[in-house]
Amino acid sequence: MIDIQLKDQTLLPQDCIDFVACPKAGGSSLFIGTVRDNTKGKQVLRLEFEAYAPMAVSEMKKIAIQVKEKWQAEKVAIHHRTGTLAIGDIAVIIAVATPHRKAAFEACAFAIDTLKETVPIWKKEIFEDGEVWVAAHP
Amino acid sequence: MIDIQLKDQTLLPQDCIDFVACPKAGGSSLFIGTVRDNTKGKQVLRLEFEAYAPMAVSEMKKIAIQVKEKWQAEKVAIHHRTGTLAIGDIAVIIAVATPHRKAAFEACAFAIDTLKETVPIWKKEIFEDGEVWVAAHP
Amino acid sequence: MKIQVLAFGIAKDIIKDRALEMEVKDGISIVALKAQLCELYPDFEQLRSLNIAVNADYQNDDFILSEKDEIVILPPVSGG
Amino acid sequence: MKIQVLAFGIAKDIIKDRALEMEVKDGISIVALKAQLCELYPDFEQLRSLNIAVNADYQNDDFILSEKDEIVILPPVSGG
Repeated sequence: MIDIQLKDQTLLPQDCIDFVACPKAGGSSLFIGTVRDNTKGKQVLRLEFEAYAPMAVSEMKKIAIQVKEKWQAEKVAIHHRTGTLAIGDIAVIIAVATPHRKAAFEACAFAIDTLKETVPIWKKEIFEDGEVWVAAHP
Repeated sequence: MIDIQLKDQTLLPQDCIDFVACPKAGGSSLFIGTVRDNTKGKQVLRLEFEAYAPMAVSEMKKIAIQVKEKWQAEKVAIHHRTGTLAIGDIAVIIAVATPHRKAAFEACAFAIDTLKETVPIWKKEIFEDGEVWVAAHP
Repeated sequence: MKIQVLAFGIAKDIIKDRALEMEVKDGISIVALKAQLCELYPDFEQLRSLNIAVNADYQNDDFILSEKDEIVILPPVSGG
Repeated sequence: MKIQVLAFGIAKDIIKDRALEMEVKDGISIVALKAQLCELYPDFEQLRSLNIAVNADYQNDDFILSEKDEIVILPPVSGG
């Protein structure tokens, strides 16, 4: 089972934990990505996330399906935030439940790595003195 | 900062998430170990966890300190349950926040692997037809 | 043919709009569309990568576009 | 000397108690204590491993015990 969410409201880790909870799974691994207060030492004021929503949801679904197949994951939840985020806010949560724990870590790491490469979501960092679309330029 | 807990009440992932939340950390990794409904296909009714408490706490502290040093973790929480657990109950939670996500996964995996090797806690699986101290015999 | 191209992230800043109407030759490929975009807006050449999504899916450079496709400029993604 | 040895997990089942009073020779090492325990309770030899903690810490086989130490039999752990 898969739970994909893309929304402009606070993400709740407990929702993902409850979704992946499963008597067949001995372990679940979570990744929680939060807004850091700095980039290369420069103070970040806030972030703005923008998504090409239908494709973002479909790419997140593809990741969840791959995770289920490659690591025999029982359940996978991927929640991603859009809109304006303050320092410390949660931008993304990935939760994976597998029968054995090694697979849970591998699957969760694969999911966040792949999400950052393929899912059409863009973030802009807002500094005191300007703003930058992250990773846009080499 | 380190938060070690050994207790006979329900473990709450949100407590660990709140503890490790940190504006300096861009990512946190959690591991949640739950009671599986079977061992090698045999139905488990419940588990009983027993700890040599002072040493269990000090060994968990050692792991948290290693994690902080090896992976520059900002914060580490390790909570472990004792007493009688039903299927699906949480036995252990490990949460690690690091500036970069790769370190968070590695640190969290190291912590749970080491915990299972060094922390003096023992679990007994209760089946329909008997009980077994897990991993006691070769 | 006339196509509508949607833009997100920095692509929106480059074309200074959320969408762009373009006159392109019939049966244009993605690689040719990208070349035409870079000619109109040289800032696209400065990006780390430039992809075109068709109907909410990645497509290769040799993919042939038609008028009814939903065409989206994808600058380098940075979610998570 | 007389020592008190605490037991957890399967060790508790083997000695059929939470603690055991033992008469051992003065300055006994951990390895010698383990041998004495295995002689008293051969079931200890069947375990995957057998460790002795002293004052809530792991110690090596050659560690010398004294009467005031808190000595604990640690069968193979299985937390998590």
